[in-house]
Amino acid sequence: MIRYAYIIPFLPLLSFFINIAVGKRLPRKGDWLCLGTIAVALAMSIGIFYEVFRAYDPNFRYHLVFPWITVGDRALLNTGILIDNLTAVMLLVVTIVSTLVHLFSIGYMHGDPRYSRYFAYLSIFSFSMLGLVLAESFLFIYIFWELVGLSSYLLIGFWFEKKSASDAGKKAFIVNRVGDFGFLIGILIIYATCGVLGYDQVFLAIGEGKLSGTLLTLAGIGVFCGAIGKSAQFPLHVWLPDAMEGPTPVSALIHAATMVAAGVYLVGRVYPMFTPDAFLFIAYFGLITLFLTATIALAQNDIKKVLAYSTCSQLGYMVMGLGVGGYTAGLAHLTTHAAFKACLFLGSGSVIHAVHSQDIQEMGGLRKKMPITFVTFLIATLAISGVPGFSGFYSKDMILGAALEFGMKSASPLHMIFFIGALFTAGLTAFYMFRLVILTFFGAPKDHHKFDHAHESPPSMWVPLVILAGLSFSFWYSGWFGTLVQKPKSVANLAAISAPAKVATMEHAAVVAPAPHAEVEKTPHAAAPPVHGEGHGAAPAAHGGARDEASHDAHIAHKAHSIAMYSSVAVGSLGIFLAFVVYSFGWINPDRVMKAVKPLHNFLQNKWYFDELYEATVINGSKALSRGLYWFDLHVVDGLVNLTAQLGVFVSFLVGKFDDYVVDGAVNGLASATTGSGSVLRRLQTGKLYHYVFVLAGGALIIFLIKAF
Amino acid sequence: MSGPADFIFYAAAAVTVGAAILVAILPNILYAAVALLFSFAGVAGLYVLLSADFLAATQILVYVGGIIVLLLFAVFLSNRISEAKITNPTHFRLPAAAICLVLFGVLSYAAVSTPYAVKKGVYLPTTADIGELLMTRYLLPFEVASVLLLAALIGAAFLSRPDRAASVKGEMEEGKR
Amino acid sequence: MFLGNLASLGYFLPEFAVTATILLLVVVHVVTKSPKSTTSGFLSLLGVGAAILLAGVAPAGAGRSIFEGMVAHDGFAVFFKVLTALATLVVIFMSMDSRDLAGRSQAEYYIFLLSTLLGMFLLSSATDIVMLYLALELVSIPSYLLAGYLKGQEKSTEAAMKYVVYGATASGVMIYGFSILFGLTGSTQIAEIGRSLAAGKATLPMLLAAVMVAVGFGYKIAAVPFHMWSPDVYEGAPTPATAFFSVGPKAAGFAVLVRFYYTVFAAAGPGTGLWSLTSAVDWPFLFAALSALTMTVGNLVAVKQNNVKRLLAYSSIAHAGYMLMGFVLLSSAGIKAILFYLVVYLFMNLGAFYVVVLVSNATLGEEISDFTGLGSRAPFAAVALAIFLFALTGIPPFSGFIGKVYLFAEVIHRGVYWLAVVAGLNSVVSLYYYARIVRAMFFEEPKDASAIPVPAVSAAMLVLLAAPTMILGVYWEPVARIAADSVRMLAF
Amino acid sequence: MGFIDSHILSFMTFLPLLGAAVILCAPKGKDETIKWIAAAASFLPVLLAVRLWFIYDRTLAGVNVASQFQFVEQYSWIPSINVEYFVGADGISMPMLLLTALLSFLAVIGSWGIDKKIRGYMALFLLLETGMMGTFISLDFFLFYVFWEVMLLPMYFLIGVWGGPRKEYAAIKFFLYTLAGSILMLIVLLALYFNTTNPETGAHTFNLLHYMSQSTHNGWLKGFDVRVLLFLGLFIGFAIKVPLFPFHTWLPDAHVEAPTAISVILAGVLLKMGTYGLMRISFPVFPDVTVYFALPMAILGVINIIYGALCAMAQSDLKKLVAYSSVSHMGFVLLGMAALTPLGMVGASLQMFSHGMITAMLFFLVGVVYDRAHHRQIDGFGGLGVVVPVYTAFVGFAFFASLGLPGMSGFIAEQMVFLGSFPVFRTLVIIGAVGIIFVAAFHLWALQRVFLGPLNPKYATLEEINAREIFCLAPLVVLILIVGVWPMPVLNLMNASLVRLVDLVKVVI
Amino acid sequence: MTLDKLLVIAAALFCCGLYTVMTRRNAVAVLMGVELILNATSINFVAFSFFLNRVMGGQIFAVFIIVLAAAEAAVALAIFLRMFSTTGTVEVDSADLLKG
Repeated sequence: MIRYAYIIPFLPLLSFFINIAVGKRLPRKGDWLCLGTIAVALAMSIGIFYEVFRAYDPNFRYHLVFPWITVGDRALLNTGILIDNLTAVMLLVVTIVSTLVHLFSIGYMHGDPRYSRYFAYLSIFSFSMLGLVLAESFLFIYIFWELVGLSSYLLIGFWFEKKSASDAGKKAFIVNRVGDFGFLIGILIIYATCGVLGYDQVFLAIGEGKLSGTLLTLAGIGVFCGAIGKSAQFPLHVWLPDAMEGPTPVSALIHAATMVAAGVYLVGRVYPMFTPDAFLFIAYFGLITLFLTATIALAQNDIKKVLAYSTCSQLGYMVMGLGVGGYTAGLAHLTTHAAFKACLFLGSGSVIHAVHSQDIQEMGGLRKKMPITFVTFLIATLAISGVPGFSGFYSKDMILGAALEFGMKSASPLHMIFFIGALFTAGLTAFYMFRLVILTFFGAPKDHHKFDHAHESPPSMWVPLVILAGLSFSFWYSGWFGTLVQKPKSVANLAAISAPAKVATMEHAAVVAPAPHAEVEKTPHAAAPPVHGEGHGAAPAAHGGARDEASHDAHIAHKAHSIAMYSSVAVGSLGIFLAFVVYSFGWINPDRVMKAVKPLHNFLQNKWYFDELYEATVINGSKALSRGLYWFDLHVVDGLVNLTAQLGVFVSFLVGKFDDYVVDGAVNGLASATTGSGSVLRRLQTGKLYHYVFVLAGGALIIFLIKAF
Repeated sequence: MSGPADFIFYAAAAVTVGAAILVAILPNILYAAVALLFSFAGVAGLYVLLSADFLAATQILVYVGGIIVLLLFAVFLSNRISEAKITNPTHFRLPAAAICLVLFGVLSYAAVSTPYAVKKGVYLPTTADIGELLMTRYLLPFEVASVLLLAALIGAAFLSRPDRAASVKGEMEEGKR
Repeated sequence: MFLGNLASLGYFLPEFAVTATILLLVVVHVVTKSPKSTTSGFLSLLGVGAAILLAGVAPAGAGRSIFEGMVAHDGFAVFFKVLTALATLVVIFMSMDSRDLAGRSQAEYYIFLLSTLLGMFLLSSATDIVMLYLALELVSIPSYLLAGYLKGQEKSTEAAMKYVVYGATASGVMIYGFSILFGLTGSTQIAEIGRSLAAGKATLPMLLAAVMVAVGFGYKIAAVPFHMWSPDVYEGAPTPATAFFSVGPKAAGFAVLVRFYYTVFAAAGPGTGLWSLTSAVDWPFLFAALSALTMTVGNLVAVKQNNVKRLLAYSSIAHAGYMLMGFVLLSSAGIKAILFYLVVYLFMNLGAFYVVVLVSNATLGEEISDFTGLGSRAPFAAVALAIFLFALTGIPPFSGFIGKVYLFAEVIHRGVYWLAVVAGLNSVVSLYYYARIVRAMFFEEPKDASAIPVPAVSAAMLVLLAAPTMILGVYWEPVARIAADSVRMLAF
Repeated sequence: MGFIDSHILSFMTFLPLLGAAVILCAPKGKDETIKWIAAAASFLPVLLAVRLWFIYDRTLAGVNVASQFQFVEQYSWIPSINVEYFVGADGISMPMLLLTALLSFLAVIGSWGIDKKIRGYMALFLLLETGMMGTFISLDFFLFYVFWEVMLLPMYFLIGVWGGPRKEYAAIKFFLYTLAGSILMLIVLLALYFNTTNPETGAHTFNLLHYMSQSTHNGWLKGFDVRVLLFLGLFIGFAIKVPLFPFHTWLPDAHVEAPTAISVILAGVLLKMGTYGLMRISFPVFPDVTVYFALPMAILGVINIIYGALCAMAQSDLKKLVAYSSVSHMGFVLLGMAALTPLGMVGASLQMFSHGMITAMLFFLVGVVYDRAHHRQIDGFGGLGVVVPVYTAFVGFAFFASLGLPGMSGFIAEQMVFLGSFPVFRTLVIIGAVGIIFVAAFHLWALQRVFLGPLNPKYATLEEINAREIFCLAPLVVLILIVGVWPMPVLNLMNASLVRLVDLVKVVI
Repeated sequence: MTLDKLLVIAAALFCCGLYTVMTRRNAVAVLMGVELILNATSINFVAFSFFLNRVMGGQIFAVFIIVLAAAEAAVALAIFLRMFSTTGTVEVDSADLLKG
């Protein structure tokens, strides 16, 4: 099965071409075609995963490489696919969610004038995403990177008659391009120094020290810039909320489960090349993002906006997790998040489908009307809030643990901020998610007209919900995931880097005992990975060097994780409780809280001050523009983007003028000078004979005098 | 040779140049024409001194007898006799004068400074020689000159012949322009 | 050595043909009752045609000096005789088409034309200053008359007046220079003069003479600063005459310029004919400067012109400047370039004027605005004119380009790069004003779209002129060889 | 077939000329016939090009070795000055030949709608094609120059007669600019002629290959500063054609005023001639100077990239936007060439090829909407996507291809240029890479203003793109995709030659 | 009486002639100037031929100068008269229809 893996991406591509060409004329406008191809892809992914799972080897690697561009006699660029455990998992995630979204869309998009084109777009997206997952080299992940950008552009702007929609699409693409610019620079640095772009080749070269020191850090940050753009990390997260202009299933698929996670996947994919400095950089951006966006999410009333910001926030978790060394944690959260966030979005989709509104202020009490949606939604919410037993708890807890561990081992106490921030945000998450649930499903309906028309969705829509909800329990993931997806050893040549020594040692400690050779050979088509080889070479030394320290670290890690678990459970439940207190039981009237605490905030740090005003602004949605985090978000960051855009336009305007008047002017000036001198000379031709004779005599004389003396 | 010849030479030179200057500056064109006459005569005198008897004769005949008369005719024809003053205004004097003076300086300096291979001039009749040369060596120019004179003759005749049709046509076109 | 007069007659057939035609015309003019008939035109056609044939067949051989050394009969002379005669032939056709001349007595016109032709024959072959002066006057005096031929028109008369005074003065200055040369060498044979000058040392009078002679020749080829007569004369004269002036006398002028300087001031011997008298006088720079000045002035002023005739007049000044490039180093290659350029120039310039004649016949005007929409009114003529104009600009695949290449090659070969650059910029400028006409013809819509009839004869002539202009741009080997040969026979 | 194969280049070059002659002789009022003749005359070269594709030997390098050129024809033309009719093909010219053949044919089809003076139009167009082909096959500098100039006249008339409102200005501006450039070229040509000799005969020569072997240079041409001057003269001549900042200002006017098909040719083929000339003549003849000027050239390239993109962003006229975008794209070519690395050089060449197709598509598409709406103001439209979905799809495709979307030829070319030149000019390439953001920005911006958003009621009944137009576009779409996914076939054409070229230049370091 | 004296005289004549040509407005007077120039030239020729061992070429040249002067004068005057009859004046600077 795995030897046919390269076929997987082409299935959706096929359906894309067919649907774009003749989709309209096909029965049912070709939706079955797209659904079928993706389903086949799903089947194959399951097969692959099964093989990988049976091998059960942390270092499982399957390579399929052949030259793509040959200049002169040597191949300069290769193409191919790389399958290891992470890939297998990602394949599974992408195909599952994609299939379910296809299914869901059949109901959701029913009757849309561009129905077939919608499915075609879904297919091209699936193609790009699968390609991105399977890609074997930096260049090809970049290629599919752009392609998912394209499909996201197409799907966000699917209802392009709405100016807001087309705006959002444009914004998404351009903001991503900004990130890709960094990505490109990173790739260029790598190629210029290593001369290759395949992951393993690059890691090998880096191991040989071809690329090291600050340049390596820069390359890592450059690559991470791509992730910033794609995974909507601060400061480029502004496009994601706008992207909600697209159809809701699209939001579920692209802007919650898969594409936005691609950034995280990228970081995980190239994990070994990051230097500690780069990691710190990554971690900080993750932290800022998860906190910032969570605070914003607190006060949104648009159901999809809330979910969008929560997505940003969760992505922040993953990025931070990876940044602080929680490789498994981050990727696990990616996986679990894909399931429950997709479930949430689809649930919101079915709600919107029912009440034809996205404003939670107009909902309420829907649990009676649409029980299945409610239950599934609730499960997913519990998952995201990190309630034990649900998938979210499993992964988020790991991240918190990693953060705490990092903080404890790190030299500077400042690094505890990762744990604290994350923990606090976990509470916020629980709070705003349950606020959402309560306002939507509990209490009394606020808009009876809408309420009366609400109804449960058709099976094609709730079946996916059920499946995804089912996947939101932790038992699916616990155990094997931690074993199969393990942190690869860093190949960065750390000699040149002045990083806290502890970080480095921590990374060494994290290396698991390399699997025996036999197993590696057993794995079908497995090329012994250089990373692994490195492990052979360096790991014993590392262990010999720091065995006792390793055990010490293990102890700390254990302690950290247990602390993290309890605290996160506590905070999570606190958040949930508060949500009920405020929005359900009505013990505390939110408005009264507002009034009560407003003076207090004047004595507190700006942040809280902004949070509250932000609440106010969302309630009557206009005053938001000038103050608070939202102010920060909307004006400073987005403003920066717009500003740069405007700057670009302005500069280009100037340049245009420059071109018209100066450059071109010079030419025309030359011309006019020519004609001008012409008219001057022409005036010499007076028509007066004696002038002519005079010129004759004078000319002769002058020539003579010049020559004679 | 001495005294008298030199005297004659200087006299002729003075007449030639003086008259030429008068031609250049005299305000009245008739007077200028007369001055030109004297200048030509002076040149003829110089020819005599240079033992160019035939030339001297031709000079008198053609210039004095022909060209001057032509000029005078032209003067009269090209001025309305009715208005008595037949003036000869000038303009553009200073630059012209400047150029001419410089030119004169250059020419005479070149003349004086150059070591020409001067021989002692001898006085012999030239008519026979010229006649012979014109019939032998310079036959072709002689013949060509005849063609040239023919063309000039026809031209002069053509131009002086009134051409009413054409002139009418011309005016018509002037009108159009 | 020199052939005697009688022995020479055999080598003088073209001249005889022309002279005979002139006399015949006189007779015809006297006897015929209708002076306006076109008989004289046809007669002169025959005469000139005969002259061309005779000039062509008369074997130049190694070149000999005939009529007691008055004129030379060599490839160079034959080349120019054929060239000028061809020009005259075309001009005769043009004149028979022209509306300017229609309704006037024809005979005199052709008499003047042919006398000029005779003068050009002699001018291009004269080897004795007496002969040279006569020939020059024989070219000039009938030209004055041609210029003033439109008796009724102020412009024509004024042109004639300016021409005669300017010409007389110029030739006067020139012969003054001759007199000095005569004084220095005591001979009227230019070969003699050259030899004894090479011996002598007197630079100052020699320089003086050279400059004064240059005035005379410069006036003939209308080189700055002796060009000022030409625009006025060109505009005033009847268009065919203008066309004639811009090619025939100019060519003859170049002929005599080259022959005279090459014989008198250049080292003897073919091929190596670089200036021998560079001792005190930097001839190359002098003529390079003249050439640059000439082409620049011509082009820049032409840019401003709205009258096509006047525009072409200035452009012909510019072309004289281009041709002077070949003269700068007085090398045989350069002279070859000049000869070649004269050939292509003959066709393209006469062609341009021919179309101007046709157009002004129809539109009674020669302003650029009169050419508006010619592309649709008379496509054939318009295309022909476009070809001629672009050839004049020097754009492949037209002959003008090849001519320019040879000229450029000469100066670049000798390392006078600045001149090449100046010339290059000049041709860009020239494109600008030539294109103005093209633009008027093709890009703009005419006020009245009535078609302009082009007589069959005229069309044929246009073809005959355009064909060489295009063919020589693609395959010019024969002409190049002829030019080369003509140069080689020059030194005798 | 053998005869045709051995003279295939001449056939490709002169068949159109033949067609032009036939057209001129065609009877009056037979416009349809004329169009068909033109189509045939331009389609035969396409067939020959296909033939060429199959019989071209990819292993021979050419560049400076006469024996390694293919389909060589060498006849003496003007013996007295050793001008030869010397043509041949190698990896540098092959892609351009194929491109020219294809685009010319499509352009003829694209100008089917011309109704004014069709006879002159088609004749001039075919003459133009002859000029272009000839330029790409010439190996004799004189021949090259003649063909180079031959293109000017048809172009001048095609713009001036069939152009837009400011056609006169645009036409003469184009003409003057280019002529100025070529005069410089002429001077350099003659200087080279007089300072090089044919090793066999010892006579001066116009043979480009002789110029490339230093041994044939005599006299001062060995002096470096002189070579610098000659190189600069030549470079300006070519730079005007490319066009490089600051010689580019003729381009927007010319493109905007020219009729659609002519803009296609202008941007698709003529612009390439500048860079082709650099590759064919400047680089191999003056290797040392090339290395000396590598950095300035790269800087110019980057300026073009950024400058063109910014200018494009400022435009309100769709066609002008496209025109400036090609300024930006040609910058990549120069950057890649200046790097003097195999990858960069090949990337540059591929960029020439791919930009030829992409920009042709863009101009075709602009022409399509212009034919219907009779204006090109970007803000004058809006929401067309609803009315003309197919057309919108094509435009979207072209725009994304132009902004370098993976899977299309433009992306590969740009990436190869970046990868090839980054090791040499790091900072420059980073600056240049900023261009990809601007490029994306102005393309999407324009796309949105014209096709997305609420429909402008004025165009509610806009006519959908018709079959003929699709026929023009489809081949390009296919090619762009193929090259974008699997570029090796095209790269194999160039590889050997360009690697040889790089070695040739590098050897002097 | 020496050669250089004669040459100087000729030069003076020449310059007078040139001056006349440049300053006179009456075309006829201008023609007089031309005649002066021609005379200056022929003086040169004759003088040279006298002093250079009696080379007759100079005198021949002078003869032709005279002849041509006559011819020229005839033509020129005819043109002037024609001009007078068309424009009513022979003033050279009133004739500036052609310029620029």
